[in-house]
Amino acid sequence: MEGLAPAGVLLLLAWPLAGWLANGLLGRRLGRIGPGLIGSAAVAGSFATALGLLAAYRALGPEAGPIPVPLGAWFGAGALVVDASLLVDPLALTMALVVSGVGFLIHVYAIGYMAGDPHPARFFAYLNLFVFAMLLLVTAGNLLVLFVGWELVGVCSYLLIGFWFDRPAAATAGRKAFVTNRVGDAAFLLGLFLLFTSVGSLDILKVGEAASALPGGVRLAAALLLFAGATGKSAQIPLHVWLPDAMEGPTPVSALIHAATMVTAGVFLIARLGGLFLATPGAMAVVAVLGALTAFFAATVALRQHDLKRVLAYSTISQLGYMFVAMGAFAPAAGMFHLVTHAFFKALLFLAAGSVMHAMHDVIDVRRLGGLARPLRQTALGFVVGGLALAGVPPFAGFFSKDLILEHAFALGMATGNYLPYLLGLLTAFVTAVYITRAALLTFSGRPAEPGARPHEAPPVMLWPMALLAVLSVAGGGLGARAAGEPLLRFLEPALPHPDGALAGVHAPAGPLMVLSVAVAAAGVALGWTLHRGRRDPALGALGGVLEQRWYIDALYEAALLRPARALGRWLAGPVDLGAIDALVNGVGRGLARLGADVRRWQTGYARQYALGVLAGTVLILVFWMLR
Amino acid sequence: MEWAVFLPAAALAVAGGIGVVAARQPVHSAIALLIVLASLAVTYLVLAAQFVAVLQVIIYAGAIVVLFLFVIMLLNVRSGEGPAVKLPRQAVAAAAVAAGYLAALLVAALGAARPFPAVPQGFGTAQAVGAALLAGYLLPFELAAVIMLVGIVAAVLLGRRPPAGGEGR
Amino acid sequence: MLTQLIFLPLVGALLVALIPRGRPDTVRWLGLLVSLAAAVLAARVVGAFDASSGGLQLVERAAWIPGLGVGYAVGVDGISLLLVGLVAVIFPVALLGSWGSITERVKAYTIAMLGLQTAVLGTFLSLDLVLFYVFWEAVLIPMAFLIGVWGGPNRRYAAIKFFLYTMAASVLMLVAILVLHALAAGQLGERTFDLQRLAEVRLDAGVQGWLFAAFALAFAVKVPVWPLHTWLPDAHTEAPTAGSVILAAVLLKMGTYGFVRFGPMLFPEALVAAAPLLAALAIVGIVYGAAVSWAQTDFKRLIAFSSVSHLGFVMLGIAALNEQGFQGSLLQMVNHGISTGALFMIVGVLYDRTHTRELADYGGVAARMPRFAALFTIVLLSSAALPGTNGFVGEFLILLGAFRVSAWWAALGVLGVILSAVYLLWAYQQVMHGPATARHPERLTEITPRELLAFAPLVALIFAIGLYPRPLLDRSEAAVRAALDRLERPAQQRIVPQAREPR
Amino acid sequence: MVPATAYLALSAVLFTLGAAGVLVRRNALIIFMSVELMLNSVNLAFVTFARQHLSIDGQVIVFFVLVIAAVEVVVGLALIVDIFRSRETVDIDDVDLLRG
Repeated sequence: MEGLAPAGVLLLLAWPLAGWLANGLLGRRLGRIGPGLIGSAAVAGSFATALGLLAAYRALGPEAGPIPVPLGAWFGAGALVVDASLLVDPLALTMALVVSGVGFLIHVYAIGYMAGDPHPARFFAYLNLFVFAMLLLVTAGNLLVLFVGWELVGVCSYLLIGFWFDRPAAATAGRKAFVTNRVGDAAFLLGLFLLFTSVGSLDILKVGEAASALPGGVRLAAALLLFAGATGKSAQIPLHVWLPDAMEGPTPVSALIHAATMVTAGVFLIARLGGLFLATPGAMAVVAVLGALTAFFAATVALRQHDLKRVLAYSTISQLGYMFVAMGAFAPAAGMFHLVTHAFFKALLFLAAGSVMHAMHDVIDVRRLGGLARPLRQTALGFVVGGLALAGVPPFAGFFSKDLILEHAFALGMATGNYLPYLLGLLTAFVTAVYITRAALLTFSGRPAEPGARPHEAPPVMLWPMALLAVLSVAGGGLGARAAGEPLLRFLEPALPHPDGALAGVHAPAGPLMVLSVAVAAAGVALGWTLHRGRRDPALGALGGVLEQRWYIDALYEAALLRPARALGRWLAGPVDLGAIDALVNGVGRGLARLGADVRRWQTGYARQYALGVLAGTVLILVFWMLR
Repeated sequence: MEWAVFLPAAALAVAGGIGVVAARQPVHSAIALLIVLASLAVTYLVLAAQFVAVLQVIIYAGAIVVLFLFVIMLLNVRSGEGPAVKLPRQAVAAAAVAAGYLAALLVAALGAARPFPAVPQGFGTAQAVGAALLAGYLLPFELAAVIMLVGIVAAVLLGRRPPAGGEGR
Repeated sequence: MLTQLIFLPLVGALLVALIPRGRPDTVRWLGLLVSLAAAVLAARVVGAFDASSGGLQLVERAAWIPGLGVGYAVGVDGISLLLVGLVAVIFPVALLGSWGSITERVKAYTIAMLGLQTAVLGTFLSLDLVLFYVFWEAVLIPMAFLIGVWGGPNRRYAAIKFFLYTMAASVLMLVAILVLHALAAGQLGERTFDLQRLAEVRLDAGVQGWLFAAFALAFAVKVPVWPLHTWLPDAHTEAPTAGSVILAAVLLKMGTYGFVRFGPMLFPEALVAAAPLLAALAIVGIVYGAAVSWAQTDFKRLIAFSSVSHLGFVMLGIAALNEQGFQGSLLQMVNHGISTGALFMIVGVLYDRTHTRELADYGGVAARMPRFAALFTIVLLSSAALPGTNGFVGEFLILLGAFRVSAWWAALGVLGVILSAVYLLWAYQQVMHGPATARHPERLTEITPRELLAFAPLVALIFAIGLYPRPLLDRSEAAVRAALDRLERPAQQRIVPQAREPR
Repeated sequence: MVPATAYLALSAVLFTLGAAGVLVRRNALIIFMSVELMLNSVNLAFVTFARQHLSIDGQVIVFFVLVIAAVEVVVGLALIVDIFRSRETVDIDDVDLLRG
């Protein structure tokens, strides 16, 4: 493995890069179907390589530890030396498998979904570039390399959200995503500066080792700055606003980038820098509480959205909140577990939603759908499986991972007295069950809202990926279920630092908590069924209005940030720049011109007068000389 | 003895100078200028500058004044001066400045009140001036020739009648 | 070798002048060949350069006006080497980029461009202050002509404003040079304008402050540092494409180069004392430029203000006075030259087709010009300092350098990172995205191979520097360290002011 | 023996007369003659100093002044003729195109 790692990791990255280049450069010459095949094959290559890496790594035994892959110095200045290095460890391998595996399925699905689009080469080029960037992000051995991947996935997200750029909404949504992410990235950068100046290196392993020795204030500041970066990428409060709008992109993009992989980068970051975060309880409390608030907030909003993809987008935000709760509860392994299962079932949900759009000619408003269970039997089945996993109904995958998080959140409460994350998490579980039941009922049950449409089931190339994801959404729980021996958790364990101090010995009562979660999920499904049976959709009064308006947060940002900033820009450009600064400059010029105009009058044009002046001057000079 | 030559010559020169400035007709001015030039030639003789005196007569009196006369005849202008409307106070101001100037120059001249030394043999002859001119001042001498050439070219160019209908120079 | 490099374009300009009238293509080809030959010479200079030394290399000296102590002295070090390389790349690109857009007075245009190249190279390579000043001012003449003759509708206003503003600011520098000369004559006992000799002169803090202020004013206007920037939008907006490219890519760097070259060498203590002020102005420039950029409706004005913002970063790095800051600034000078030069060429491509610079006159261009759209995206991301493109490394180093001085500097500077994404993407969306609302859709033909060829070196550099910036950083490292050594030394050897005699 | 002062005084008077002529007269021809007067007064001063210092250089200079005067008259008169052709006047106050 030691020898295999560099070649393997590079191969892992090379596949999608090659796919990107092939699609990007050859472009139109590849025809309609070629780009999809190339793109899918490239990701399949990555997945196979990742599997090979996994096998090789496991062959090393449990003592393998992280394997750095140095690629030489990237750049430096003075004391700063940035090494381009990658890192192979269980965390990276897990992420790589999820990214390439789920990515592959979604690529295949996209062949069918994008069959009618005139620019398949561009689409798959972007998608492959994204996979490359995401793999770079997860295998980075240096924080700056990670940041490269971090930014690059953001760009791909921007490009793909705005893929149909002739729609203003899509173009604007892409821009919003990029800019919002940039806000987080700015904080991320500051965090990197702080880490570098205090640790002296940006190597992930070195930072992890040195973190606990740092002064508390520095640790807290660095952790919070990096977490701010994570809130941008993972769409947590207060930087969550871009993700729902990102649904303007093609649905495979929503599934891959905005559900399964990219948005989990923030969670991954905290797990990656566990050495720093777990040594900083103050930051962890912020992470846990903000995650729980986001989870609850987004779930409530999802109750009253009418765009099916937006429901799923808010659901994603909410589930990401869970993952942050896990991180904040000093249980990164649980968070990673949920990350994996979520990747399965949320991708499935999105693909099912995409299948609905495909069948209904891009209609996605649930009020205009309905009765689709019959014509879209497989799709409906997939959606229900995904929904049950999301709702946390046993034995679907989501149940195990969510329950584990709640268990750890409860343990956090026992250790620190902070039960807020647990309570909000439990409440969210309930709300989640309600909204996903609503979405499923409104879409698939009852009679069609617009009977004229003739929906038809998706082609096999779209159905097979959904089928595989559905299987994973059921079986994925086995990765972390106690009954199955928690293989994923055990695999990850060596890569993640263990919580020390108060939390170490605390064990939550797993049995009763599990019963409670199941009961809550069941109650949620039941309530959802009651409320929305027969495609009814009660507006929930004033509260419903607030939820429909997303708690007015977007409007607040618009009014409190965007408009003032834009007005400030206009004010600076107009009254200040042209009106004051430039006017001052031109004023100086005009003053001199006026002076010139005054002096000009002396220039009468009469040669005799000039001669008189010359002579008078001569007299003056003569007199001056003689008197000296 | 010198005074006897200098005083009439100086008187004539000043009178001629006044004539140049005050005459109404350009022709009269030109005649007055001729008088000045001639009387100055006389003073040059007294100042041991025989060659310069000769040049003065030949070039100034012989060439330059004649040129003036030609132009006067060519243009056939009378005084060309109507009442001074454009610069009404010019004359007064000019008088004041000129008076100040003269005063300053005279004061300066008084400072040079020393008798002349004796003139050595051959000073101021054509030979002496020529030797100095062609030895120490050879380059300026040649440059003077170039300047004259330039002057001739300029005069020819300026004197040419504009081609009919063309945009001119 | 340096002398050949400097004067080769001028000789080329003379050759161009000999070409008979009515053969614009011959003129264009000769101009391009001359600039390519200069690039080859520059490459030889880079090859002969010894990166391990921080001193001035390949120095050539000759007497010029010995009576006044004015000499001809040129030399290169890591600081100027990068800029010479940039000049060598940008001029052929600009000439190629303006191949079809300049159709009138092609000969005069080519002569102006080549003359400009000589002046710019001379500015970066001079080691004698008088020589430097001559080149510095000589730059103005061809540039003013480029704006004033081949510019837009308001070109005369812009050209005159550019000329007067920058020249007025430089005059004080001349005064300071003369004062420095006089002081040096007293201390060294010889009349000299030689930079390396003058660097040995010890100035007390007060005099140093005044002289530095005079130099800094000239440099600050050129950069331009806020609030001395208002000539820039007008000049950029009215200049022809190649003029804007050169202006942004090279001319603005003369100011920042001046700070890096002369600050540590001649006025170390004054530079240290002024650093907080420079940083403050730089930060204001970063945020202000970005905010104003966002409010523009004219594409070229928008890019011009983005230059103000980007150059703010460069100034911030210089004001940090540490290795990361200086290295980042040097790299960012090159990066800004490439990225903003390319941005102006992007506008040029559009302008050549539709003859409008208003953002509102475009829309949905990406659908008609997909290859151009890809190009624009790359340039845009480079300008927004995306990792993997050239802009990132420079900005990262600058902000890190600033962070080491004060977390606040970096925190405020980082705002520029956010805002640059805001205005650039906004402009991109206005022009390229949305439904096809462009005013002259039929004129929006796909980018030609020749235009593509002009962009090729820039795009290659965007990725090359972004992925592997070490060749550049390694070459400037020793020079930067030498400059910083000069800043640290005088603090220990500070001259004690002469004690006043009690009266 | 006439002292140098006398010659210089004569020179000064002639120069002042010439200068006054330039300032007061408007006929370009007369102004030109006044200029000649001034040149001559300068020549007189040169010759006087040559005599005083027994330096032949003073006389050589006079030669050059003569040359320049001749050229100046030739060009100047050509200009006057030209102006007269286009404007029918030799009054220099009428020629004021350079007024600012």
